[in-house]
Amino acid sequence: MAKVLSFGIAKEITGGSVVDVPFESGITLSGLRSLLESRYPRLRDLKSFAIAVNGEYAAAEQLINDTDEIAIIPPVSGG
Amino acid sequence: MAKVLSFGIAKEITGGSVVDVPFESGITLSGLRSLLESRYPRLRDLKSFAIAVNGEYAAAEQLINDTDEIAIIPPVSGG
Amino acid sequence: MTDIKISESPLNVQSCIDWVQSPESGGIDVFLGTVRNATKGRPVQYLEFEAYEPMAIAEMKKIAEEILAKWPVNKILIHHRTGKLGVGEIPVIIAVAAAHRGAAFDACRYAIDTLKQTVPIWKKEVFEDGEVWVAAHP
Amino acid sequence: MTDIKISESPLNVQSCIDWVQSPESGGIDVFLGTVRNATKGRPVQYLEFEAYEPMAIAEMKKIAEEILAKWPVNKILIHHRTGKLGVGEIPVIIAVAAAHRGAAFDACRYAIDTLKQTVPIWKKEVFEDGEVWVAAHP
Repeated sequence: MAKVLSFGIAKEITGGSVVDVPFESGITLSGLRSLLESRYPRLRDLKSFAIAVNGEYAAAEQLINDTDEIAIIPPVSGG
Repeated sequence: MAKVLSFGIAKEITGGSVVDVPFESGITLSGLRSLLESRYPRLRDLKSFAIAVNGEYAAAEQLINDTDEIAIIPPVSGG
Repeated sequence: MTDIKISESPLNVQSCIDWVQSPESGGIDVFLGTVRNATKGRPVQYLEFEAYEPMAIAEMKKIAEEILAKWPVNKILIHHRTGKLGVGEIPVIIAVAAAHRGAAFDACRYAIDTLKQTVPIWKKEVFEDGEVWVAAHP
Repeated sequence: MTDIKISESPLNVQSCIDWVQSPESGGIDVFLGTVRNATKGRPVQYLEFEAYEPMAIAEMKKIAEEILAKWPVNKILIHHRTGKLGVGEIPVIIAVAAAHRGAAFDACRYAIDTLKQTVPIWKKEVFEDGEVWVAAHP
């Protein structure tokens, strides 16, 4: 179980700026991505989304612990 | 005879911001250029210089009257 | 030197310019984003900006560091606003001072182009009859 | 719309930006020239700018008109100072507002590059031990 931050459109899809998502520590980022997509299918409608781990864009093979700060990053649009 | 304006380094070369230069109306710009260069030889030391007629850069073949506003334009360096 | 900030309060252009100026600089390029009154002809009422703040600050710092490594510039400032912004307000100011203008222009443009690609900030356009998270959907 | 001016008084950045801003614009690029403290390592005391004013105004207007013909920009401002300017002072401000930032950057850079080639304004650098008309000699 970990807390997942979400922002922008992702916040509307997950239903809150912080949601609890159950997973086992040691999952890969791509494993977590699939898990999030099945839990929140509307994430698949986005142009794309990234996952940040501890405030950094993370690579697909990176291993995630449930103590990490995880954030769903939908397409950014600052400026 | 016409009044010739000069600016920047050209003002130092001709000795004033307005100088009288004798020439016949109907001279070409390139004729006037030669005349100015022989009257003020240090103009030849410049990187380049243009001549403006009535506030516009003028072409070599343009004919000049002594009622035109003539200006010696040394290399510009605004900004 | 870099000055990176996210703020809910209006950005002050003059104080940003004052900060980047220095006796070693001969040119400053400043980019201001401003809220337009319409998107594809549809009147915009206001924008709402949201940031994942610590990460956004970190990503903006990365942009500034990259620029310092890549171009001979003296100072870089990137300020971004969050919250509701009406038409004409300024969501972002980027100011770059350099000895020579070419580097200032190149770096400033790189900064805003990269910010729009990497910095976790999102904007929602609010219209009379609905709202849209910009760039969210294909 | 264009705002072209030559002035002996200090230029005011904020009022220039206020002038170019409009609800139709999403981006403003501003270039500020600033007086550097040294040229090739030689300390500069001040610069002195001289203009052939009516022609300089006409040439700056030409630049602005060319830009309006060439890029989708809404407003262009070019202000240039004359007289003595100390280190850190601003000889030139160019501000361009456009719906989209690419045109604002391109037009602003074109404006300063072209101004430096065509507008009859001259600067003299004054050092402790002499003075030089910039770019005059090969």
